[in-house]
Amino acid sequence: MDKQLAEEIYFEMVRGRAFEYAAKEHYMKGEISGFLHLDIGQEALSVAAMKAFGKGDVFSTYREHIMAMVRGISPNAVMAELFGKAEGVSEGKGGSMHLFDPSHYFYGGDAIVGGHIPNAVGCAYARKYQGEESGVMVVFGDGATNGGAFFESLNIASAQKLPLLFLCENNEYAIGTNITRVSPFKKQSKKAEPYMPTLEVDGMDAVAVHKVITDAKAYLEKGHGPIFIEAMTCRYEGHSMSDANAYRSAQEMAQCKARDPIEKMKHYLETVYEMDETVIAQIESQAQQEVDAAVAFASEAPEPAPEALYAHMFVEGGNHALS
Amino acid sequence: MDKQLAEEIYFEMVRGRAFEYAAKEHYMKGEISGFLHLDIGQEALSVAAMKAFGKGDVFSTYREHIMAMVRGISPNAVMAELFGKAEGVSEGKGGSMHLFDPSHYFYGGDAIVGGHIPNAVGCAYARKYQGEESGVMVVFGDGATNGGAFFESLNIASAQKLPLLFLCENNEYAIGTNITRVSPFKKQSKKAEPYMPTLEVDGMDAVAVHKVITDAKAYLEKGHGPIFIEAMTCRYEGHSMSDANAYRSAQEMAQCKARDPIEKMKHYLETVYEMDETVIAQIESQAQQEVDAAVAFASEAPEPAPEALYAHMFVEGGNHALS
Amino acid sequence: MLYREALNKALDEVMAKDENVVVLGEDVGLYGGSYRVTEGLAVKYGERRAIDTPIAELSIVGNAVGMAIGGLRPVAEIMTANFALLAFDQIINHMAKYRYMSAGKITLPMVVRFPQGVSRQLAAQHSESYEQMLAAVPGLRVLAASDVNYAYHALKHAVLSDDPYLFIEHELLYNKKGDVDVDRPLDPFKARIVKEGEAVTIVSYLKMVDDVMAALPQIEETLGCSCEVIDLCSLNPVDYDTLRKSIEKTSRLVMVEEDHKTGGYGAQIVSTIAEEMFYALDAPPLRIAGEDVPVPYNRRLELQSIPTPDSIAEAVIAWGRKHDV
Amino acid sequence: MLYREALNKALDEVMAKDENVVVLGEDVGLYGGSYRVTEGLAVKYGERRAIDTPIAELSIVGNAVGMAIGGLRPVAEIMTANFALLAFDQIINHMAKYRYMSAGKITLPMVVRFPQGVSRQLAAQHSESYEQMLAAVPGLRVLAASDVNYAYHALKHAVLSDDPYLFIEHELLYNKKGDVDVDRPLDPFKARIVKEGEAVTIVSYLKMVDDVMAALPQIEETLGCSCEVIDLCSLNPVDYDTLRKSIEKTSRLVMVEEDHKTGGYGAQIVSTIAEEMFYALDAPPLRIAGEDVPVPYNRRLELQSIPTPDSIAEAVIAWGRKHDV
Ligand SMILES: Cc1ncc(C[n+]2csc(CCOP(=O)(O)OP(=O)(O)O)c2C)c(N)n1
Ligand SMILES: Cc1ncc(C[n+]2csc(CCOP(=O)(O)OP(=O)(O)O)c2C)c(N)n1
Ligand SMILES: [Mg+2]
Ligand SMILES: [Mg+2]
Repeated sequence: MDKQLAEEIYFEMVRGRAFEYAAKEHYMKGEISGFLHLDIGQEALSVAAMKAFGKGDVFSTYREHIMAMVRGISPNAVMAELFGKAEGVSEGKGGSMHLFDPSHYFYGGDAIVGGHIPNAVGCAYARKYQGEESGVMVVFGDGATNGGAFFESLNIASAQKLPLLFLCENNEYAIGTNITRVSPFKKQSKKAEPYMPTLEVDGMDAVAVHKVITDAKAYLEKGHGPIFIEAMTCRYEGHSMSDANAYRSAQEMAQCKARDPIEKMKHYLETVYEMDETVIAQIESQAQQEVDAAVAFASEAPEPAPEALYAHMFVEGGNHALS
Repeated sequence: MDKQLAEEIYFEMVRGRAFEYAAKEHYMKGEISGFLHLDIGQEALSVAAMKAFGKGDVFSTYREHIMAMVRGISPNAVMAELFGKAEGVSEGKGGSMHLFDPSHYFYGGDAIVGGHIPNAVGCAYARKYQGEESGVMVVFGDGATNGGAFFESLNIASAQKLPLLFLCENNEYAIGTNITRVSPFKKQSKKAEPYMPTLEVDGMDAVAVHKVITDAKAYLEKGHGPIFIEAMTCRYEGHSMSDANAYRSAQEMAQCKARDPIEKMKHYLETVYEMDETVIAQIESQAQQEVDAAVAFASEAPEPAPEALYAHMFVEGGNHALS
Repeated sequence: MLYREALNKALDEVMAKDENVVVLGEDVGLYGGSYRVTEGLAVKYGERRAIDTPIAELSIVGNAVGMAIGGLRPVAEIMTANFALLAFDQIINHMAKYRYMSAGKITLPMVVRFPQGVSRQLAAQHSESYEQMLAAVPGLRVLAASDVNYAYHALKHAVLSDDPYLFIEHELLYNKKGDVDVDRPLDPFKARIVKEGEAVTIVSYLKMVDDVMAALPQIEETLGCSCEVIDLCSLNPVDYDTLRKSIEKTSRLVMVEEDHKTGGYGAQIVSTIAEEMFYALDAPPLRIAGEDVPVPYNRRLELQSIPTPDSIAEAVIAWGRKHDV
Repeated sequence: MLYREALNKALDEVMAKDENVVVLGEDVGLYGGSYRVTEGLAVKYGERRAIDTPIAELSIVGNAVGMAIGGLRPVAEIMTANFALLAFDQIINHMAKYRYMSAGKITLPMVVRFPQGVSRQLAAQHSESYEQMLAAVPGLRVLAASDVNYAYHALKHAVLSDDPYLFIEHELLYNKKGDVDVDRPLDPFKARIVKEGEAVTIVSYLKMVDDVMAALPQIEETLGCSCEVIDLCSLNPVDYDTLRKSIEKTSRLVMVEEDHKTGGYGAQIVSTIAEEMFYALDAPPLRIAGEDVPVPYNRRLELQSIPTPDSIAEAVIAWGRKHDV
């Protein structure tokens, strides 16, 4: 990976984590509410996968703040959404779980586990139909791989040879339930094996993630059909702010944090590009500044007007022809 | 297979086919209505699988007349149900697609493709919980293997190591759509491979079916978890009486009928047990007599009383304790 | 033209006009659709535009949502209403909500079509109606075609609109005959006055409109009055203007629907009129609907479980006599 | 005792009594349930009886149906109502119909529990209510617990009954306090008169009962009248006897529910009363319900989208003034 890209990825990871900690802080202050799912620990995945996937369409879950920002949605618009403000990316109507921006090929932000996977399949159909080569990536957790929507999607994507990248973020837990207690496998790629090639990657290693997604994207562009990537990862916090994380031992948490993705990327920059402390400190302070600015922006942004309640129900004059 | 069993199986196959032709005839006369799905061509499967599975619980689909009879529900009660009569096994409320009789461990008769598979999983859980060794068999078509209910069930049955036999009757069609057009595979056992052992059998060969189900049942009883059997078969008629079967060529139909399961079983009896024409004719006439009697019974049976409309909604006095 | 031919013609025309329009569903392609609504489309437009799907209703609707996000105009067919239950998550959590949750950033030009209702002895798992549930979901337009001309125009409208539509058909209407006036597009949200009258407003939709019309001679003759019969056409939004005008004239409301009475769709119409036009009513409103039981297979019981021309006439006449119509 | 503790106690007691009772759902076992309703059950009765399931709602209910067929008494938990949409096929096509379709040969002693409603900024995919849909399905008993004592007794009843029950909870009620009178079982199908009164009958259920009670002082003071407040408790069947008696006394009906107004559950109550007690009503019935929009995330918009004590008081007072209450 070239130096500039490595620096960008590092920046996004650091900014992402700072963003999440800021969200946590303002949730505890009561300025953010609802379900807030932090991506801390999983930054390598969220950042490097988005970077590598380029312009293709991305469908994701409720744990999507960092992905949304890497796709190009400004931290201001994301933080303002968490604050429920009119200048949030979904104008305060969606909140943390529902960030959408088609102009950045980013479609959420879905809070029904697995529910967005069939949507990604349909979009991949559209892209193939249109002869677009960019393809579609759908990101989901290990828990989503037990649901019917996921399985139907493997089958259809394979039967139709759709340009769809399945990216499973396997953090081994669905809220408090370890995946091995409700699935016969620890690695969920087992489930995709009959249908498509599967690859595994260390989800804590941004360089590795970037490489595997780049390769997968090239595979999609060849028109061979879908591909499945499983990234083993680990979340540092509870499932959402309402989860005390009591089901994981201190030892398990320590093992998990020993694989820290930001430390790993920093080490990469230091060893491969001999990046020095000052540059790294600069990146970190720039990231923190942007997050602070986002919080300031969100705090000051206006509440939606009462009329907003009824806006965006239907397209007005949306018929391109009646005859 | 011993002689008596072979004769029984042959008898049930012949009776089954005669029953289905009688149902067809009376459908055309308007005495039977609704959706009528005939099992002609698939008798080896329906008969030998039920015979081999012994007392275990069976969950099936709308194409279940023959299975119901092999399980011990009388042809009279099945035919009367098709006629919608009060003496039908479901008292005229269910019709062809909904034959149930827990006293014969037979639970339908479900008309939602794949919908009964999770029910079978739950029943298998109950049997394991109760320490019952008999296990559960669920029968479904190739078309059902593309739906979420099927996949969720593979995963749960495997994770929980449930005594459940998945029997896929692969007749290559879901109504008018060939399975290879909507699934990446011709053989659907591919889908079960990550989860459990899979076996394939010629579904037109009753002896082979009986053997594989007997072996599978023994496997279940060892407590190893679920097993998947795929039986390649072929239906002779349209999907239901409203399907003209126009999507299969004369050639395809001829190939299909060349594998006739009843001829094959007859040949087995003739060659292995030197059964002669007279015995076979006797079996055939006995079968036809029972079917004729069933039709006579069904024709004469009374219609349900008008009050039946409101019966069987809830269990009356069904609380075994209120304190 | 037959009702199913009118639907087919509508699809054919929009597909010819806009290559973003695709149809998808079980057996809609080579087989031509269980009720022949999509007949010929695969041959004419290819299998990429008349897409045979596996039996996976959740995906049929879920994929349609994704196709719409990707810029197509999908028209999904669910073979029978009962199977749509498998897609309720996609219909309600996704199709109906993405636009609102994204503050209008996502637009879903899509239609989900399905036939419903009691046909002929298809039993409980193939005979239900779900407008009660689906017309209550904010974010969806819900149309119900009882008339051949309406079916043609309304389906075209739905496909060409940028909003998500549910388009409800009835299994017993596919062979209904009627004329289509191709040159006069109509407003799909406007209720249809099937027959004018003075004394009673009878509101209905889908197949029950025909049953009401069949019962009408007996009702009018026996009660010696004239009834106005209204076909709602659009179940969400409802054309309350037309209802209001009619009830102002007649002062009496009868609501007829095929679905189970408890919680049925008609409750909304009756309660809205009771709330908003209480003083205009000269008699209690009457609701005629199906029995609160799953639909039985036996033909007599089946007919007992839903309104028929006879039972409609009987109920309206008894009510009319009691309340001096 | 807290509402969630009362539910937990009910489950604990029936599990102790009958080893056929099992609970199943996402995180109901080791984790103790997202709202702590199943806390401690896995430790006490083992993981075979407090079963952690994968995220597969269709299977959760579908498996429960099969367990009941197999002789168990499953109590399935769906984490939030919105996810129950994934199980609608199993609830409506299977759980509600097997008994009827089999002419009583199959019996399904089972319960599906879920919390629903607008909590605090959970947004459109986590804030809905489905009693409108589910209480309209023939073959299901549908209970809605707003009261701690009722919650305890009704849940026990549902688990011990041989019929299939839906048991609806509200996310904001779990920490509600109340007394449980263990020794006095109650009839779960009987509505609860929360407060007696003379001038207006206010009908509600689930959390709205509390909001009505909060609005009551202002209403009664401003209108100078007393209101009778009824908690329906059972949404199917409905205790129309209790409603009838109350309305005979008050001659006025107000129906309050949290769900979207169009097609909402209250429409059925209002339409039934309009049909059957038209002449007993001295004023048009009033329905107070949520707005017809998906539930937005922003707190102000969220509160704007549902009835609150203030908006209830305002609406009842305006209506009362207009109609001389
Ligand atoms: C259909 C559905 N069921 C249940 C939930 C509640 N829920 C939200 S997130 C979650 C766990 C998901 O785990 P996983 O897919 O592994 O993703 P992770 O949170 O670990 O990233 C559950 C059960 C939901 N949102 N949708
Ligand atoms: C959920 C659902 N979708 C669609 C249907 C309509 N339908 C009935 S049978 C059938 C084909 C099933 O094919 P398969 O599973 O292969 O069984 P076969 O009829 O070949 O035995 C379809 C699509 C249904 N009954 N249920
Ligand atoms: Mg996870
Ligand atoms: Mg088949």
